Amino acid sequence: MTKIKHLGAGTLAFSLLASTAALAEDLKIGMVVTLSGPPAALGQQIVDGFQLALDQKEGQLAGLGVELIVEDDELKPDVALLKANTLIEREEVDFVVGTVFSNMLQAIFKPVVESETFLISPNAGPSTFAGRNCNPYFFATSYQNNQNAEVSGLIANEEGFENVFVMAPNYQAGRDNVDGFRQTFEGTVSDEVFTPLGHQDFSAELARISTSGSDAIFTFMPGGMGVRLVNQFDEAGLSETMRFMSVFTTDETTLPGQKDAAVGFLAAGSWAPDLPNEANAAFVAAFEEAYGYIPGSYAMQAYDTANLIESALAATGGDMSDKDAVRDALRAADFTSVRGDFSFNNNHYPVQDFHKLEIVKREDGQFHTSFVRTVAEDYADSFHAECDM
Amino acid sequence: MLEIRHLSKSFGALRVSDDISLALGPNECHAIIGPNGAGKTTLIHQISGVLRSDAGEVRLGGRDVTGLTVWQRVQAGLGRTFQITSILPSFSVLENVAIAAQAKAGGSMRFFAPAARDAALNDAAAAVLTRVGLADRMEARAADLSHGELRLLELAIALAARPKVLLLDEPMAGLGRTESAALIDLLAELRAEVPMLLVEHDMDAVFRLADRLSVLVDGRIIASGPPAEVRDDPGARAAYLGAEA
Amino acid sequence: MARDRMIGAAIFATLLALPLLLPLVGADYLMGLLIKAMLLAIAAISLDLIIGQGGMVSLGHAAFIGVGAYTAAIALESGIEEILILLALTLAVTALVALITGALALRTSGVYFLMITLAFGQMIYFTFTSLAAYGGDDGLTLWSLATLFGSDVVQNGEGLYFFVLATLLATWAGVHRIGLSRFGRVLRAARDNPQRAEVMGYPITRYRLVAYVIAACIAGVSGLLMMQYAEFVSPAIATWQRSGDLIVAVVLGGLGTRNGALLGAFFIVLMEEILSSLLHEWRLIYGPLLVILVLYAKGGLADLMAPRAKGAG
Amino acid sequence: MSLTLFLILCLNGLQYGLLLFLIAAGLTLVFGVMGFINLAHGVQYMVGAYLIFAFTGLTGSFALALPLSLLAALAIGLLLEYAVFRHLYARPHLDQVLATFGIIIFLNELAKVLFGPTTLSIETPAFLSGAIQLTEQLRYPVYRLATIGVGLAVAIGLFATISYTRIGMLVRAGSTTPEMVAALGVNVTQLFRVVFGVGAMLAGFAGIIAAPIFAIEPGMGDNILIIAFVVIIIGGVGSIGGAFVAAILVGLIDTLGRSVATDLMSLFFGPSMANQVGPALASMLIYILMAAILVFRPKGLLPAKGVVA
Repeated sequence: MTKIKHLGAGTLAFSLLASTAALAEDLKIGMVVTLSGPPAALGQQIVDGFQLALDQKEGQLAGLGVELIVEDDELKPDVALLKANTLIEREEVDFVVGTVFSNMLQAIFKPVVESETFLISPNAGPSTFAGRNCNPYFFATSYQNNQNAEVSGLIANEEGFENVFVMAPNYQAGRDNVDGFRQTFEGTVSDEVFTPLGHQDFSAELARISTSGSDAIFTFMPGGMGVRLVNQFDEAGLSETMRFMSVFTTDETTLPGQKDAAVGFLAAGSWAPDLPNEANAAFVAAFEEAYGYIPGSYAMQAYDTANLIESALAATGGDMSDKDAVRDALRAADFTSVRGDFSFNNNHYPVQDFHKLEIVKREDGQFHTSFVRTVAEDYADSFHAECDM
Repeated sequence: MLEIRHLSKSFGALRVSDDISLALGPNECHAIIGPNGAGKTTLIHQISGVLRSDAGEVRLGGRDVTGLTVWQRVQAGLGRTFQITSILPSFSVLENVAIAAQAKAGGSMRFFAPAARDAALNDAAAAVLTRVGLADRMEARAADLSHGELRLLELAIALAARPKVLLLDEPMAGLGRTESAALIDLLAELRAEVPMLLVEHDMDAVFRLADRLSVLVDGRIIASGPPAEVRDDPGARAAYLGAEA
Repeated sequence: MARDRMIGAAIFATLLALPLLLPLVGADYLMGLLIKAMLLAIAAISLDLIIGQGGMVSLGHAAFIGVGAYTAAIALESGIEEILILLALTLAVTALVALITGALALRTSGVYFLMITLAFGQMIYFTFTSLAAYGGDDGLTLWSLATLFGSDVVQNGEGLYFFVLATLLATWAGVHRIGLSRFGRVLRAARDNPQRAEVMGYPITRYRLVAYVIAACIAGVSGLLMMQYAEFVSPAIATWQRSGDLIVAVVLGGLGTRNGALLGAFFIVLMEEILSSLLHEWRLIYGPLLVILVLYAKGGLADLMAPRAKGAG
Repeated sequence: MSLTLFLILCLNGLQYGLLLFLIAAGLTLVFGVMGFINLAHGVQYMVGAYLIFAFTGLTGSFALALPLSLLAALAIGLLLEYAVFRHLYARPHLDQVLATFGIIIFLNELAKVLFGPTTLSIETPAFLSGAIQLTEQLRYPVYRLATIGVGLAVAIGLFATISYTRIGMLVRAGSTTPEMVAALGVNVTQLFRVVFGVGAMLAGFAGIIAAPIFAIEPGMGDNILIIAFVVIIIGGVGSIGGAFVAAILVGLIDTLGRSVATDLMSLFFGPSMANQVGPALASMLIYILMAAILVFRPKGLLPAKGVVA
């Protein structure tokens, strides 16, 4: 059976003196995601996507009963670290799945990998751990942060944009995205603005954008920030004079708040709900059935993560004790990704296809990102050569 | 010992000290009398440095102390008492005096030796307390003392720093007849050791203790001289003594 | 007083004995919990020196924890690993920062002192968020930790535990001694009656400043140890809410009492752990609990356990 | 910096300043009149935002939800005063800090439990949802202009009340010499309660008008509370006029500072670095101002006359 348990609910701290072995499930998975503040919807999608996979397998992965412990990092590095430590030391989990944001991942990375617990990121893919600092206990099932932006640069070239205004929040993933875009974009970056993470009021930035004389804006504003930006962008009347392209800014977590304001905006990614393949159609249908909203890439990546863990445990026969064997099995990525082709590179980041996406309104009035065409095939990140795994 | 030249102080348009000058010789007791609001306490505050003067000069033993802060004047030898008792209520009586003695002895930036067991300080404090007649109340908490005892403690704290000049701001305030008499005896004894500037309403005390007497009215000294002389001064009588009589 | 001392002795005896018992029941995490409580206690005791003994209510004390942690972290990143050198650096930097901010802050008193220390605390906090090279808002993971004479005993587990315990004991005893010393009683005299203390001949601002700097240095040391324990620093260590937590510990335990800050800090850490394991929304209980303690337990926890010896350190 | 940008920044700064004033007004009176440090005042701002969210959801109309929210904010303020705060007036500041800190912890968590940890938002009311063409490319939302207007109106109303009514006179007298007010036979407890209730309602009102612009989330009052304290210290404790001047000053300095500091820093560093240092410096500006005021003009810019705090 599966139960989602919040931080130690029901167990008194000191009762831990007495071993909890009797209560232990076969497999303990700890999850650290952001469930508070503007980007809370992202974390919720990850929880839902992972849970869907578990539910479909009746709470078992490779025959092992799963106890999933979900922790909210509140988008604060110190809280993330505290929660991760609790998972490792108090709960003694077998896997840590997390995080949504790269800066949270950086905070929890050391204690998790040093305790030789496998850390699988269902979303954050900072450059930090893709190159020299790659780690045998770390896997990312999502992407490397720069990649989506690199692909965006390619799309900008195709669209013929000459001057692009670039804006991102000031943290690791924001910087990665800006670097990625600059790497492939051949035109001029007219201005580069970094906002605080969690920024709400974009009126000053919009004034700056309006006078920059750019053809388009490229941005990365996940969660609530994206909702605010797109609505204020539209309200300020800028949609009429320039194009809007982004990553993780107009997606299934933010579109319910952006609605028509975002239709026609461009995006780049490794997946869309209407990506044509059989496994994906089944996943999206099941997800909508279970949770009543269209899944975004976060849910998809979490769903894949659960399937990845199952494939690895199936290969080792449920044995967690031989870490090398578990690692080899994870590396094999012997599962059916709803993205289609999926494999791990030497740095444990994915090699996958990237596509041009566009925001559309579905017949039932809901909004989602829609697959236009594939821009880069079997696309690997640019840091893996520095990793000597 | 103490010399005050042309001391002035105004609060807005109100001139509370107006060009006050007076001098205090060795072993002399100089009393200042005047009606309420005449500026007596203000003058004490100015001399002790609690209030900054607008103009004028304070000299102690020939040294100009006008620019010094309160604590520097105390260190220079200017002791004072307060009209409204000001002590350390949560400390013991002995400690109140020992802390004052410690300021004189120095070494207050010592962080480790327990001060309560410092024999030198305690002995000095005990001697002063014996002198003022509080020997049997040394272990009491200061907050638990009676009013009369508090006035004595106030004096003991001032004495513990072994001042060169003592400024006494109505030491008899609120005391009963017998308590006053005892305190007057004590001050008469002390006068031989330390010159004092005495602000007092109690005329018995003033005429018993004072070598010189100044009458302060509306921030100005209107008469000054030996007590008998001032008593007969018509201006002073009219302004002050007459009103009392 | 004797009972006071016994309670202190009992706490330290327990802390000394626990690591010997813990491996038997296998709870590493409990040891971590105790380290956290001890680190908070060190900072709280230092704050008690200025609030309890000095009467200066600072709402920016956590900033000094931050200064200590960041000084040590930056030194570590530049290759200085010996903990005793780090300690010296931490003390020097926190003392300097405290000397400058304290000299300005002590021109005010009462509520204004509270606000100006808050202002300086926030300035220091925002300085940390701007240290882009050391992680900015995101904080910094420390891949190498401090060593003691080249050995890694103080990096985790029992070694770190005993190192922190020794620091706590030294802090507790040291602050207590300061309270009883010549310096300490001048400080308390200035708290009780600043004008009187000045007319006794004491430059009280100077004494307060010295106390402020000492307290900051101790907080800085706790910051260094927090960094060593968490293997991570972020500006969150210096938020005003953290300063608030410290005040809670000090007041809850009992102001200016020998064991107050110690009890308060342990109470907070353990209460948080117990409540949070009982109920995810534990703050719903914790908040009202604080209010009730303020309204009904005026002398703090130390008062509940031993009658308060007024005015004594 | 272009003129458009400057204009927008000034408007934003003014708007932020007026929000701050609404919060600081109650805080400075409560602090000035009762000598009571109420850390939980910022929570009223959060309460206002959640109330408008809840009532808009229930009634489907912002116009209807507004009076309901104001009344509820007042009721909650009075309830807190009755249940907790009145027991604290005679207590040392430290006890007040501690108890009100406890209230913050409780209400923040309660908001999280009742409404979830997610950030919530409400739509701008339909009748204020348009935008004004500011330049050829840029429009500025009407709602923001409306909040400036409303904020100014409340400020003027408050000022008139304090200056020309009997209760205003009592409040002014109370903030300088509370003993005298008591001696006049005024029911001081009652006066405190009125001041407290109005203060809580004003902070709630700030939360209400901020709700459509900023995010509604647990803990949203914590930082604005600290800024409100900065405002009342700069303005002078107990002084409504001081709070107004200081609030506008802080609003403008903070908003302009964030933009200018970043531009200034980018002369020296790259954009990413400038964006680390710039906002940090900008966030510090108001604290630097407060510290300077405390050191050089401890009573604030426009002190309430005769305040001895």
